[in-house]
Amino acid sequence: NSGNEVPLIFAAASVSDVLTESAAIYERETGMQVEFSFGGSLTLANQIAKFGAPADGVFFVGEEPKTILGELVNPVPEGSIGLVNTLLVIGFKDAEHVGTLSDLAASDAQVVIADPALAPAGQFAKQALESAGVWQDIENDLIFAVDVRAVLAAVESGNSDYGIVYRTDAFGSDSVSIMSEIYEGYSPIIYVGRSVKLAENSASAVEFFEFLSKSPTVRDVFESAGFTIGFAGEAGT
Amino acid sequence: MNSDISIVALSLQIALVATAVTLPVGMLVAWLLVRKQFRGKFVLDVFVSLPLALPPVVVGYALLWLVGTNGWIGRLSESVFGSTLAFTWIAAVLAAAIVSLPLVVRSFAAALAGVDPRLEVAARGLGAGSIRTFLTITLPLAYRGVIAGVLLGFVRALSEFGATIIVAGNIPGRTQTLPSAIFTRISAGDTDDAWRLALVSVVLGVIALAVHNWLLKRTANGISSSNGGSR
Amino acid sequence: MNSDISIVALSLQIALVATAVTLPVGMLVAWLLVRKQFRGKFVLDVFVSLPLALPPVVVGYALLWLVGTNGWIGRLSESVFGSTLAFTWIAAVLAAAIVSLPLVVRSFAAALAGVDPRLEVAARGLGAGSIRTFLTITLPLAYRGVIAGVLLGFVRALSEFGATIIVAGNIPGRTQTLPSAIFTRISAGDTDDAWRLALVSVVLGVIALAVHNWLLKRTANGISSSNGGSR
Amino acid sequence: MISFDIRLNRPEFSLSAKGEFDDGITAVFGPSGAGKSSLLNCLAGSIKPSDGWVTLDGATLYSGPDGVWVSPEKRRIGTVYQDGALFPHLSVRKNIEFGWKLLPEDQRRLDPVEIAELLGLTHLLDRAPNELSGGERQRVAIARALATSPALLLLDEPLASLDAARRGSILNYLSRVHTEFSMPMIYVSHSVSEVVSIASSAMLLRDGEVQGFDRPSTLLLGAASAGDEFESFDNILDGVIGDSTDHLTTVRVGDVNISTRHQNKNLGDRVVVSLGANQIILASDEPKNLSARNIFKGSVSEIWSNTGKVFTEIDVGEKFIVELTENALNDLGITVGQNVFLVFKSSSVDVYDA
Amino acid sequence: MISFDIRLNRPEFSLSAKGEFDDGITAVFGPSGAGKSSLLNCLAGSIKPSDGWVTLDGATLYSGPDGVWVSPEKRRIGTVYQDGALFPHLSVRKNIEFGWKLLPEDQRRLDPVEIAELLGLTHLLDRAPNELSGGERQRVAIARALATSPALLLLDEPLASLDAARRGSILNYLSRVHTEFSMPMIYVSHSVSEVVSIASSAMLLRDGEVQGFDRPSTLLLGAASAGDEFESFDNILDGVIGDSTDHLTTVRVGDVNISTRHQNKNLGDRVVVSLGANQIILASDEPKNLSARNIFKGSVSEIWSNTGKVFTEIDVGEKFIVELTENALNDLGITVGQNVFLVFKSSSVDVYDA
Ligand SMILES: Nc1ncnc2c1ncn2[C@@H]1O[C@H](COP(=O)(O)OP(=O)(O)OP(=O)(O)O)[C@@H](O)[C@H]1O
Ligand SMILES: Nc1ncnc2c1ncn2[C@@H]1O[C@H](COP(=O)(O)OP(=O)(O)OP(=O)(O)O)[C@@H](O)[C@H]1O
Ligand SMILES: [Mg+2]
Ligand SMILES: [Mg+2]
Repeated sequence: NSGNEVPLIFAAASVSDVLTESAAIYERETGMQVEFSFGGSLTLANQIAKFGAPADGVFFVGEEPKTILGELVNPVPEGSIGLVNTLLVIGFKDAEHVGTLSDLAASDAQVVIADPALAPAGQFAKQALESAGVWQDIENDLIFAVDVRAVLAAVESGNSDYGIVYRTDAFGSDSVSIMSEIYEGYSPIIYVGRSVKLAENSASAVEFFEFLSKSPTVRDVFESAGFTIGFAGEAGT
Repeated sequence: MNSDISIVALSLQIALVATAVTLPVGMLVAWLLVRKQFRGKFVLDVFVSLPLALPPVVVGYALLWLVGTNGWIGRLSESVFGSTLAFTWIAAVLAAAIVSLPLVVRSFAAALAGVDPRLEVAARGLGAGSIRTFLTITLPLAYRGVIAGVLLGFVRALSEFGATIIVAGNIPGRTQTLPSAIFTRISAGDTDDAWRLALVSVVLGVIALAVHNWLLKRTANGISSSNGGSR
Repeated sequence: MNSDISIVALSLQIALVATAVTLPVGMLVAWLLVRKQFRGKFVLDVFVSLPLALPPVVVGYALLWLVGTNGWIGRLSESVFGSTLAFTWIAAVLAAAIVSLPLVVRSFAAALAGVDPRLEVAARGLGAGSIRTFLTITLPLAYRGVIAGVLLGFVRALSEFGATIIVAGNIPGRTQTLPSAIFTRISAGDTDDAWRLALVSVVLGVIALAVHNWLLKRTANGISSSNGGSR
Repeated sequence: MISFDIRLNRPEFSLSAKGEFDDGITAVFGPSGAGKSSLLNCLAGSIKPSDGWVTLDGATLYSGPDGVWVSPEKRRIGTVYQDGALFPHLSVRKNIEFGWKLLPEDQRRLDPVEIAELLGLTHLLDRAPNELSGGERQRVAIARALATSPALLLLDEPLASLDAARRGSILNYLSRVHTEFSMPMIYVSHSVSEVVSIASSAMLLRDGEVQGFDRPSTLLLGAASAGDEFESFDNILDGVIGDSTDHLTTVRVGDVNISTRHQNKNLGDRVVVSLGANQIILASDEPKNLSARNIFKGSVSEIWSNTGKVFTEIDVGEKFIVELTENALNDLGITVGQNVFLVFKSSSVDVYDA
Repeated sequence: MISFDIRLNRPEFSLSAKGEFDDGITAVFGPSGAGKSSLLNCLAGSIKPSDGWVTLDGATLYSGPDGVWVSPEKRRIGTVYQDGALFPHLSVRKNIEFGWKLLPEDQRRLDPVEIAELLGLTHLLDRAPNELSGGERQRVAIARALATSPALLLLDEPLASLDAARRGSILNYLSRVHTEFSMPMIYVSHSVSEVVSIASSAMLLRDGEVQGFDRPSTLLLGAASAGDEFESFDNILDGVIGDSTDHLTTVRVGDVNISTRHQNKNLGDRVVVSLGANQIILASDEPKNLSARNIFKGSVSEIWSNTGKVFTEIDVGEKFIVELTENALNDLGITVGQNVFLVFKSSSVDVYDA
């Protein structure tokens, strides 16, 4: 029945490469296929929640998208794989070193973060700055970029001195210097898969997510991209 | 690389079909706007121009409403094809056609309006009906604007992203066009890949422009085999 | 509502300044393309048309590099203003101007090319230099395409999103334009608000179109005070 | 036969014209801005009159009251526009063949190639209209209209920028087409010699009003009287070619044998003869030893004067109108009924195909 | 004075013309497609010749070898184009004032309002060009060029679609402008009477080659002989107005007093007289009781023939050329040296302002 159909999974564009690779492994090992539609996490959530887009599963990060989807998606099953990311403060190559978020706030320099209203990365950055108690201080020096790649580009091109991005983004760039890693003060940044409740191929999506959780090959793919691997239940999803 | 080719092929397919749609529709609308007086003319004018005034994302959401299960296009297509058009390449064609239509209509309209009506009258007097007159006199005389409109429309369709990604998604192999592929690569940090695809876009644009210029010259030559020395 | 007004004001400011830039630049480029023969003409043609062939996001990234510390615009502006232009409203103007330039140039070029060169020759013979001839004969005779080009350019600037949000960001009160505000509202799930702003965009578009039509009619009337009964 | 009674209102001009033109060639003349082109455009359907009606061979083409409007392409009326209105994007050949190609085969009475040949356009067929001289453009416009074998041909000053030789040969060709294909024509012109040589009737327009409709000669006389549209009056007579020598050809007009320059025509050909009223000399006694080849005895049937010019009608079998000065009239003591001699040169006579 | 020696090469046509035109009015004529408009365009700078040079009043306007090219707006040459080339987006008034406004005040010798008045355009000033009749458009084109007070005025068949009355008055106006403002003109026309009445010298072009350059009368004769550009030859003579009665005016041409129709001119006015060679009759004995007002005794000074026409030159103090038929020549037995009488009507004579 419909369980044999190819599921369509709406996934964050930032993990498109690792998911595409995993799908190839999935097909090689099980003969089954999966399709993705990539976009911003919020955009994808809105497409499904507000416009009835035909997604069988979702794979993205952050609270806001989850809130938007609410009851439309199933909870993450126990033991599902999660791709864990952390935040970094990065700086333009000849920018002065800042060690902590307080230093950053004190520097008076322009700081780019992703727009909290547009991208989960922005929400995480905001949480971190708030819990460091520097949000008020830094608010006027902040620039909101559309997404985390735009943050990276703004710093790489020297238009801003500092920015807050995901660890995985910074690893790919050699034209920025890493100032400091932020370990706490924000919700865990975890990309997880969820199936969409009433979707036709919901079951096939679940099958794919299960495969991701079990396959060691897939885990290698994720790790080599810079993610830490976690599993539901471990880190309070 | 293989997937590059299929992305380009799909993009071309979508842009070409969109152009094939906007060409006659745009011509009809431009003709109505320029040569006819009717109630609701301004409404039509606004209607075809709207997509230009709105950010494509909005157009995308509006389209998604229309082709979704609740929109009338959606219901129609569900009863015909058994499914909605959303997240199919046809949705991408729709998106591309709608955003490029204003460019096409505006170019065509300016060109048609510039044709000397006395030549149309002369053609009628020689026995050509209004349709034949349009095809053999008006259209060829408006060629610059027509060719420019087609170029603008085609290239705009080729670079359409905002509306497409909303209504057709970004499904590799099915609806992923060059612009959405570039976006995906950028988001994933694949900058080199992204620039490579951007370069492909540029090459397609240059080819389209070259064809445009060639058509322009060819038509101009057909129209007056030499301009040299003419007062 | 108050912030709505400031968003609209900023959007208009950006679009108007962008139009003020593209109008003369577009005219110059169109004139070069249509009336002059020179080496590198096709390169110029490609260069101004490129932004149409690329998804605006790519244009945005490219611009971000150009205005950055290593880009030539960036170096220039740093030495003048002490900072780069990124994330300022001027960056938004740049983005809007660049994406609308191809539309403007294409419309202008088609219109200029359609002007009967014999009338220009006649004006020269009556003592008008080439610039005066251009301003008093060529330009007025090309009015349809010029007005259409300005409309297309202005409205495109007004709806510009993809490039703007990359190079100018989305800073309420400073660089947040209508399209970015709409996108923000949609992303935040504020659909009602988003639609309201979209409606504002539509209204602005309709006004622009109405002005366009009025200008067209007025100019046409100035050009021939009646067409009735003319063969 | 085309009949019409139309009004056309423009901001500063209104045309009001009623007429019925037979299947001959009708000339329309009058000063610049009189409404000649406007009238032709109303007949052809290029512009819609404000009111009135137009019928061609009995079929209604336009009727204001009844709301009838036959679109121009269905009227079978060919028009040679004053400004040519050639299609700039088509070669001369394609311009000429444009309407011809739209005709059903069996209605193609004239061959475009032949028309082009006769109008001296053959070497220009592959040119674009903007590569033609003014006169060449006019000829293409004529060819294009002729090629559609229209049921009625309208010509709006078609020969204005042509030299006399070319003009003569085209006029000749037009009258041949007229008779051979019984194609009625309406011909707008400012040139007396054109009007007189080609038309069988004429309408005079002035300020949008019809001021007269008659035989060209009669009407032209009136026009001359009314306001100098033309400088002189011409006698227009039907004739038949008689004997020819190397240098002279006799044309029989009624019972009168007129000597003309040698004509390349055949015995018995029907022709039209034109002779300026101011080129005839009257003599009260029979003149002798004159170089003039034409001397005829007749009697004065009428004398009248118009704006300082005196005209006499002399009956020599045919009636000729002769322009005189008051002085000559008095000196010779010419009165109605008196016998006089008409004297004119063979080179004063122009001969055209009928 | 304009001098030129230019070549213009086109795919199927090449023009090669050399000439020097004085500050009078020079007519350029020749068949359709001869290159008349092309020549004018080369002088005005509307088109660039392939090679050669042009100088106006000593200043080089163009020189192929030296790479000199004065752009058209600096040439002070006004052109009345064959097709008008009116600016469609400007009113008649603005068209006329276009070039005038660009003139420094002290160079504005002619007033646009007055020009418009004299060309009968006053009521049309606020119209758009596409609301004009063909003849009205031509007049606007003339007005526009005149208003720039050019150092040289080129007229390309400016009167082709005008009625005779209008034509006469414009010709008159043009010659007045010519003398009053000493404005040299080059005038292209197919109409003999126009050429003869206005020009002091004439150039004949055929197939892009100069076939002659002379006084109009002399040249027109050659043209007639060479290929029927014109149907007849006109005697053109300078004269002075003599006595007038109500109906007749005497014009003194040398020692000969010619009777003409009444002229509205003053005693002593200088005029040009035109008389068709085919309107003069020769008599071997003195004719009597003829209506013809002009009978002069003279002697045959020359006889020659051309394409079947015979011409004689008769010296009656002034020399007149008379066209005869071979038969007349033989019948009258006319030989060189013989005494003959010239006979022509006063209405055969056209009188123009000199
Ligand atoms: N489109 C128009 N709008 C307003 N008036 C016009 C228009 N076309 C022509 N007229 C006017 O109508 C009158 C008649 O014009 P028309 O062209 O019929 O004259 P015409 O007799 O052909 O003159 P011509 O011999 O100069 O060609 C003129 O006074 C002219 O100014
Ligand atoms: N732009 C052009 N390209 C090629 N040939 C042309 C062009 N314009 C004119 N000709 C040709 O050049 C020749 C001369 O043209 P031109 O216009 O000078 O003739 P014209 O003497 O003014 O004739 P008309 O009395 O008919 O106006 C003609 O044979 C014409 O066909
Ligand atoms: Mg007319
Ligand atoms: Mg010419």
